[in-house]
Amino acid sequence: MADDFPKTPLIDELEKGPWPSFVTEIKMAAKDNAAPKDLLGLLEQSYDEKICHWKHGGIVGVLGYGGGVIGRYNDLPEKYPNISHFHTMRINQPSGWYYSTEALRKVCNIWEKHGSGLTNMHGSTGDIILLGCTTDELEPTFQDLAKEGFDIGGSGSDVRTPSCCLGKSRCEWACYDTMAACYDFTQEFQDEIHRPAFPYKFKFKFSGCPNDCVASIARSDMSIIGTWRDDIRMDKDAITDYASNGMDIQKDVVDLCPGKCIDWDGKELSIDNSSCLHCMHCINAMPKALRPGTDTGACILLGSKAPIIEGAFLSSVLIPFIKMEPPYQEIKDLVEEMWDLWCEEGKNRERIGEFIQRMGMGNFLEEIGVEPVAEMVAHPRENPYVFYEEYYEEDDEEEDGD
Amino acid sequence: MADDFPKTPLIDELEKGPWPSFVTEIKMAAKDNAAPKDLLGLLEQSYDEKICHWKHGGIVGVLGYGGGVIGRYNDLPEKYPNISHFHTMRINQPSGWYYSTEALRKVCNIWEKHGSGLTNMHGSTGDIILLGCTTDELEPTFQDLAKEGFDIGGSGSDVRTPSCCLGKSRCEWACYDTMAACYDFTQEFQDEIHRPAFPYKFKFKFSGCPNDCVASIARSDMSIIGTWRDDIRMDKDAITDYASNGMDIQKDVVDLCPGKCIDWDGKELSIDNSSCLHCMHCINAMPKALRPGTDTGACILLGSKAPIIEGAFLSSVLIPFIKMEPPYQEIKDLVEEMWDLWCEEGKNRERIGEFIQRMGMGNFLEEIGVEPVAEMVAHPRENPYVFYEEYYEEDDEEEDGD
Amino acid sequence: MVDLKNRITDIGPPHYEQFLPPVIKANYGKWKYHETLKPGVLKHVSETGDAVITVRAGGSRLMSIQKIRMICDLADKYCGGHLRFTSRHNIEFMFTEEEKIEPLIADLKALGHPVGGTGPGITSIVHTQGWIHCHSAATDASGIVKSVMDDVIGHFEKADLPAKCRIALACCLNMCGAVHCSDIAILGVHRRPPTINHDTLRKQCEIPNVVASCPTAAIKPAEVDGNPSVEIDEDRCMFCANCYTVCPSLPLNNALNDGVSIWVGGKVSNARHEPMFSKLAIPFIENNPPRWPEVVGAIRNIIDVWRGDANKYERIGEWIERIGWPKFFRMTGIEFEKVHIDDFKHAGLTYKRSTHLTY
Amino acid sequence: MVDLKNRITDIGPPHYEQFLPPVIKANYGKWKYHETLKPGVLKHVSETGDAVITVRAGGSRLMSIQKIRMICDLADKYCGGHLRFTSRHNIEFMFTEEEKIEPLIADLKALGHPVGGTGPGITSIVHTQGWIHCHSAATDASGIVKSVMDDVIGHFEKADLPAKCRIALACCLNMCGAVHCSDIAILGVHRRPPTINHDTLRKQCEIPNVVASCPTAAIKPAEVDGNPSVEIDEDRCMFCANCYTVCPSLPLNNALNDGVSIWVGGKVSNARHEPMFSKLAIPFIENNPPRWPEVVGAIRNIIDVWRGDANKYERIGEWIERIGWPKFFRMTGIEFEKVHIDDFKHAGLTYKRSTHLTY
Ligand code: SRM
Ligand code: SRM
Ligand code: SRM
Ligand code: SRM
Ligand code: SF4
Ligand code: SF4
Ligand code: SF4
Ligand code: SF4
Ligand code: SF4
Ligand code: SF4
Ligand code: SF4
Ligand code: SF4
Repeated sequence: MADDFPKTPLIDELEKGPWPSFVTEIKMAAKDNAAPKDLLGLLEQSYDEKICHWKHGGIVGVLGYGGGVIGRYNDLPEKYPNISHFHTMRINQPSGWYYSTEALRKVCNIWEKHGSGLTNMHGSTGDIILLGCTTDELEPTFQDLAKEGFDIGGSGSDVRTPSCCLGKSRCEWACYDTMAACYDFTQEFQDEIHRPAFPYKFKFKFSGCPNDCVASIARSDMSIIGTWRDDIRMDKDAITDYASNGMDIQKDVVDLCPGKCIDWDGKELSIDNSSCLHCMHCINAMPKALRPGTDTGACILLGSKAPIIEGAFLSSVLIPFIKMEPPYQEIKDLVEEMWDLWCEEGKNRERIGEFIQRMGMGNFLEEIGVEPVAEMVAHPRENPYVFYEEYYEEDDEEEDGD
Repeated sequence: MADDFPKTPLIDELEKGPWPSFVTEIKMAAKDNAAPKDLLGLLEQSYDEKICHWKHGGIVGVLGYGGGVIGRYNDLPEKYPNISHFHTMRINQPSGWYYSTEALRKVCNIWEKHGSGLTNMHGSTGDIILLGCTTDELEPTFQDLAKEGFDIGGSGSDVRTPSCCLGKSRCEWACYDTMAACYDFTQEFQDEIHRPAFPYKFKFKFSGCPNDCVASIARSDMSIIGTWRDDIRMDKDAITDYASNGMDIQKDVVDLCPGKCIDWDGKELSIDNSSCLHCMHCINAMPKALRPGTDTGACILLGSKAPIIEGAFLSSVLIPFIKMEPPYQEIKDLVEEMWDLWCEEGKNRERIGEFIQRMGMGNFLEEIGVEPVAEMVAHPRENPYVFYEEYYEEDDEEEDGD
Repeated sequence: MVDLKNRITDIGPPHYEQFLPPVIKANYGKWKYHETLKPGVLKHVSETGDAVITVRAGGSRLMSIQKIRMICDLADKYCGGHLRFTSRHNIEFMFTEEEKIEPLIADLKALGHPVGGTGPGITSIVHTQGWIHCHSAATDASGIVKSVMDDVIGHFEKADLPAKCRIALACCLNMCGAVHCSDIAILGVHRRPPTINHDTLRKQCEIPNVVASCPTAAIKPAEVDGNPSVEIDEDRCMFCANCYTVCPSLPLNNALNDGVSIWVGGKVSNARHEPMFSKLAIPFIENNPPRWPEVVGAIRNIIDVWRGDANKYERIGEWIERIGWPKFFRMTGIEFEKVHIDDFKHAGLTYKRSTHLTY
Repeated sequence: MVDLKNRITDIGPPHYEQFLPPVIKANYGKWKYHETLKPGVLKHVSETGDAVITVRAGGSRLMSIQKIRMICDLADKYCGGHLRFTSRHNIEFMFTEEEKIEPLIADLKALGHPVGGTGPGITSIVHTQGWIHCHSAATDASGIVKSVMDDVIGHFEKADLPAKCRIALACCLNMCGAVHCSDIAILGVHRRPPTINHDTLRKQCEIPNVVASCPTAAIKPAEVDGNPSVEIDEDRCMFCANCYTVCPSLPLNNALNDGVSIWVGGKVSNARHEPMFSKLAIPFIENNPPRWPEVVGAIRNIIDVWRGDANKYERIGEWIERIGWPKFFRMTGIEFEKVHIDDFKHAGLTYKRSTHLTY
């Protein structure tokens, strides 16, 4: 069967070299399946012509859900009929991307039966991406997966599939249980994940500490990043060990501390914890000697996104510190509050970060009932253009206004 | 005569305390002159009512000039007739604010004859401010001053009175002759100073080194700031002296160097001059040991201003380094080039900094014929929104466009 | 056909607990410290005294079910049937016995999967669909990623750089993934305004939405051959494709003008420096499939210059912040051009507002 | 009346050379180093071996010709008839004989002029006209300056602070002077939208210019009592007074609502940190003439807290950058409010985009 593969001299070049080859993967799948075979041909043509051959999706999906499927058609359906429909399904990954081989094999079997046999493990939001499905097979694939306990993730103007770092499962620095929180929020917002009703997408990402191993501060509308507010735990002997093993503590730790709050006299390390910026660097550098404190929780930030349209944003601080205890009610209430406001006053295709910037963070806070604190800003305003809402009238000497 | 001063219990409070009192000054002038006496009354009334009693100026001035006089009328002319006109004249100070007592006494005499006898030594742009003149006396004051070699400075949409730090006259760090350059530019642009023809004001300020003792980077449309590009001069013995006199060179110099390019091993100081940011700090801290290099010149920056309207700006780099030799032709040519463009395309009341920001610095540079260099930016663009002006067409395979 | 009654919906993902390896489950929340046994091999030690070994292997992200099954075979053989993927799409094998390390690595090598990606090196490239699956791709994703990784795999396997170097690729300005905050980013860019398919536009697209979608107000409603359509002021277009996202009749894809740009200096972690955006380094490199040698070479150059000059722990953005952008351009030999100067909304804030310069 | 023929114009300022003290002229460009003999007294030494002593005295800037003459008397007595003023309006006396220092200082004291203003201390306040001479002043300038200087004069005379502390005052948002880049800035603010004098407006002002002047588009043309005038959407007004600058019929001055705001952390020099803007510390303090005790107290508090906590050479902005704004507010006891959060054009760039926080 391998013999009737299309001639693909260009992409064959990508089977060479030491890094695992996606072309080899497609060829592996193409042995048993006509869709990947057509994909090889189409890709070769793209490589030759330097242009892609996919068209806008249109709305396809599974019953009752508005998201989770990305429709895709090629623009040469006669030439590549087996991928004339070639939709992707986003399958909500388990927290931390842990699998049993049993579960994973079941997914493979289902995808062998219904789809192209190609996947992304994983998409950059975190889903299992089942790559290439005809319209007819969407619903059957979904239900077969559902029977094995899997559900579809987000796409379109809904809550996108939340993701998290592995947190307490294998990391000594996790300041809260990211995997539990991610699972809990995902379950809580099932309806919002599956039925788009927002002005635009909304992403949650959960990182256990400021190292932010799921890039939440850059890629999620709500970033929940673990941190602590007591003192860094210290093992003095382990520090001595690092020093005697040749670590240049002054240069590699002290000089790089952004809080400028570590002192090292050649023997003892001391940290002025009141000035610590919780950046993690000293801990990262000396994992056997230093650890975050024990009064742990999370810092909640809002609004990061890619550049379209207002330019890229990083998330910015909403709550400097909060304890992370199930059922996380305070956070969920706040989320609902924000969504209500955003749904009411947000423009179409306006991410919450853009919305906050447009209405002004001060007004936003007022609407959602959160007190402004200095932790929310890099610095106070530099311009004197303050919109005071009230003023005194001559006659009444009382605050008045509009 | 002192007895018929108005009762001023409020402002009399400002005669108390150790700092020299402007109220005392006004009273001093009021002994011989009715205008300051009225000013006392008016000021007392302002202090009582917490509001000012001056009205918009209207256009007053001297013959043939469009600027240099700020018209001012009070809103209670019956009550304070001697200051019903109370214009200020801006007299162009000499470079570096040096005077002979002879010249200064002449100014006083003229001002005694024609005006209120009150001055600001100096205004914040740098002029001698003659505070309080009637409309009639403007021209006579001007001509009397002119006979003594003084001229009027700028106001309105013209070149404002340039100013400079004292530079080479008394400062060992001056990297070019600020007083000479300031004088030269002032003479060169006499017409532009006296006859407003720009979209808005344009200020020059000349500082001899990056300490910027005339605040040029914050308060001038063109900031000419001295700097050097060879090595910092070093006197090793003087460094040893500082150290033995108890200076903590590591803490006070090395740790504060923004280029992180100084090393101090307790005995020898070494500077990696290729990483020096020319901030002046090490030199400031050890003036007997360190000095700027000898290949000196200036960095030219554009666009600073107070907040109205686009928010405050600091000037930004236009020419990272240029030798400062009279007649400074290259700079003057560039200035004319910029003015032409700004006059043609600038909006009314749009400072050049705002203009550059509106049209884009890249376009601005293109128009004035300056090559873009990396020194002009804090960092390259973060957003991918590039306006390419040309593209290839299918048929011709040639760059095309609009 | 659909069994409406027994349909299962809104169950969410499977609970993670059932998938945890026993040692992970037993020591959940009890980990004390970790060490790196060698690149790609971590050892986490628990308060309980337990330890877990992790072997991290690179993959191609686009995987066939056939390959997934082979990987499952290895996880069955070494890890009691458990495995995980990382947030950057690497595959992690966990077990408690140190003696399994080398055999597993050998098996992975045999399967074509390198081990590495930890510590101060290069890990897998976060990337997107490209010509494999997206309609607005200005370049391919997987092909460039493969070509770059073939070249930098040494830094994946050896972790021999000053600090972590995170590379990302996105095939269009939507920047699915990590491009806007990566040490090195590869970004597909269009450079020709949309062509207007007037015939389909009036059927497929809502004209007011199309007009509203353009951030630079380049699109205006217009009548074309008596039918409602739009016209585009090409001078105002900066090729963001937002109009194309809302209207398929305005494609920007164009073989002659599409290509790739290179960005540097972003980071995500809060370690030391606050998170930073990537900044434009190379505005445009033509698409040169199948192996994009110019892109590969450009990245190699940036890595080599950085590696030669940076201090330990200094990520690319931190290094450039120390040496200054002028030096970055001088040292890498990249030409500074007009397009490097920001001219979007906050442009003025990117101008150099001091005399802190090197000469 | 005007003698048109013999009129002198466009001569520019007198050439500075004629005003230079002989030692300055002789050593122009030859200075080698300087030292501070005591606060307010500098000694500059030349390559030629010459030296010049400078005594710096504070003044009130608003000076009578009577006072100027007295100062000239001192310059005649000690400095051979030469003197200068500084860029911050202090008066400088220069001579070569060290033994003149104390007598001059004594004479200056007798005249009411303190000596100081050099080194790590407070120098004269750059300020503006206020109720003395401007139409848009929301507060007085000279009165507050006098009150503050009376309070901080110790730091003028003793130079006993961690670093230079530059104070500036402007009486309205035009910010004539240095307010936008000062360690501590006092800014007069209006807080009530302009009142419209419809009668005069149509005569004095060009309505399109007025409408165009408003940065927030709060002003619209309107017909009032059958005459053309404007109306103002008060919700959109942020009291910048730009409309008043172009049209006298729109005064903002209002005794009940005008007052003062305090800004901190700006700097101009490139020394160590790049130049920085001042940031809002205290949004509003009511005008309380004649001595504005609340303003004086607020500034005293900021100086004391800074002085107690900063390292040597750390200007206020540098100190705050090290400790973070949250700590600044905590330590000074100033309340952080909604209005501290920027909501102008680049507001988003002032939000805290990291977890670098202290608790
Ligand atoms: C599949 C995936 C890329 C991948 O190969 O991994 C992807 C693919 C698409 N993204 Fe994305 N995005 C994917 C993660 C992201 C991320 C990264 C993240 O979530 O961490 C971002 C940047 C972060 C963010 O949210 O801003 C991202 C920012 C965008 C944007 C930018 C607009 C914006 O919100 O700022 C668009 C445009 C849009 O929404 O119209 C977009 C739109 C798209 C569309 C749906 C294109 C479209 O307009 O129809 C792509 C479908 C490709 C296809 O045919 O399969 N995608 N997209 C990622 C989702 C997989 C998954 O579910 O795991
Ligand atoms: C006298 C002086 C303040 C002082 O007491 O020292 C002053 C006084 C006035 N300034 Fe100023 N400015 C003075 C230096 C400045 C400076 C400081 C500087 O030049 O270094 C600035 C900030 C820097 C800058 O240029 O941005 C400054 C920024 C403004 C602005 C802000 C607009 C802008 O260009 O951004 C205005 C508004 C305007 O131009 O309409 C303004 C307008 C005014 C007017 C003319 C008010 C008006 O709109 O009619 C004031 C007249 C007051 C009066 O009645 O005497 N004045 N003005 C200063 C000039 C004295 C001199 O010539 O030496
Ligand atoms: C497995 C993973 C989390 C997960 O749930 O999947 C993970 C795991 C660890 N990270 Fe991470 N990080 C992981 C993605 C990230 C990301 C996200 C990303 O790259 O998209 C970041 C932010 C990157 C950025 O700043 O752009 C990240 C920034 C860090 C840092 C901060 C590095 C820095 O100096 O900036 C550390 C600390 C360190 O390495 O010293 C860290 C440290 C660690 C430690 C040592 C934590 C621990 O104690 O176990 C883990 C293994 C170290 C290693 O790989 O060198 N992890 N780590 C992710 C592995 C990705 C991969 O396959 O390569
Ligand atoms: C006389 C004057 C220049 C003039 O032409 O009038 C001047 C003169 C000197 N300045 Fe200055 N500066 C003068 C205004 C300024 C200004 C402008 C301003 O304040 O408006 C600045 C920028 C202020 C800012 O950054 O906001 C200024 C920032 C400096 C610095 C940098 C200080 C810093 O650490 O940021 C130095 C270096 C130092 O003091 O170590 C300096 C150093 C000096 C030296 C030591 C230079 C020298 O070698 O002679 C001079 C005397 C020292 C002193 O006063 O302590 N001068 N200096 C100005 C005196 C003003 C006054 O009466 O107080
Ligand atoms: S974000 Fe922190 S807690 Fe989570 S895996 Fe990374 S280092 Fe560990
Ligand atoms: S966590 Fe960061 S800021 Fe805190 S002490 Fe360690 S290095 Fe310094
Ligand atoms: S700017 Fe430099 S050269 Fe001029 S007076 Fe200040 S320190 Fe001297
Ligand atoms: S001038 Fe500034 S940057 Fe240069 S060596 Fe001295 S302290 Fe460092
Ligand atoms: S980056 Fe653009 S082209 Fe690539 S997958 Fe995302 S939307 Fe599609
Ligand atoms: S590509 Fe972007 S800028 Fe160009 S027309 Fe479309 S929406 Fe407007
Ligand atoms: S700051 Fe305002 S009120 Fe004060 S002098 Fe300048 S323009 Fe007049
Ligand atoms: S004060 Fe400023 S914001 Fe208010 S109406 Fe006038 S111009 Fe507009």
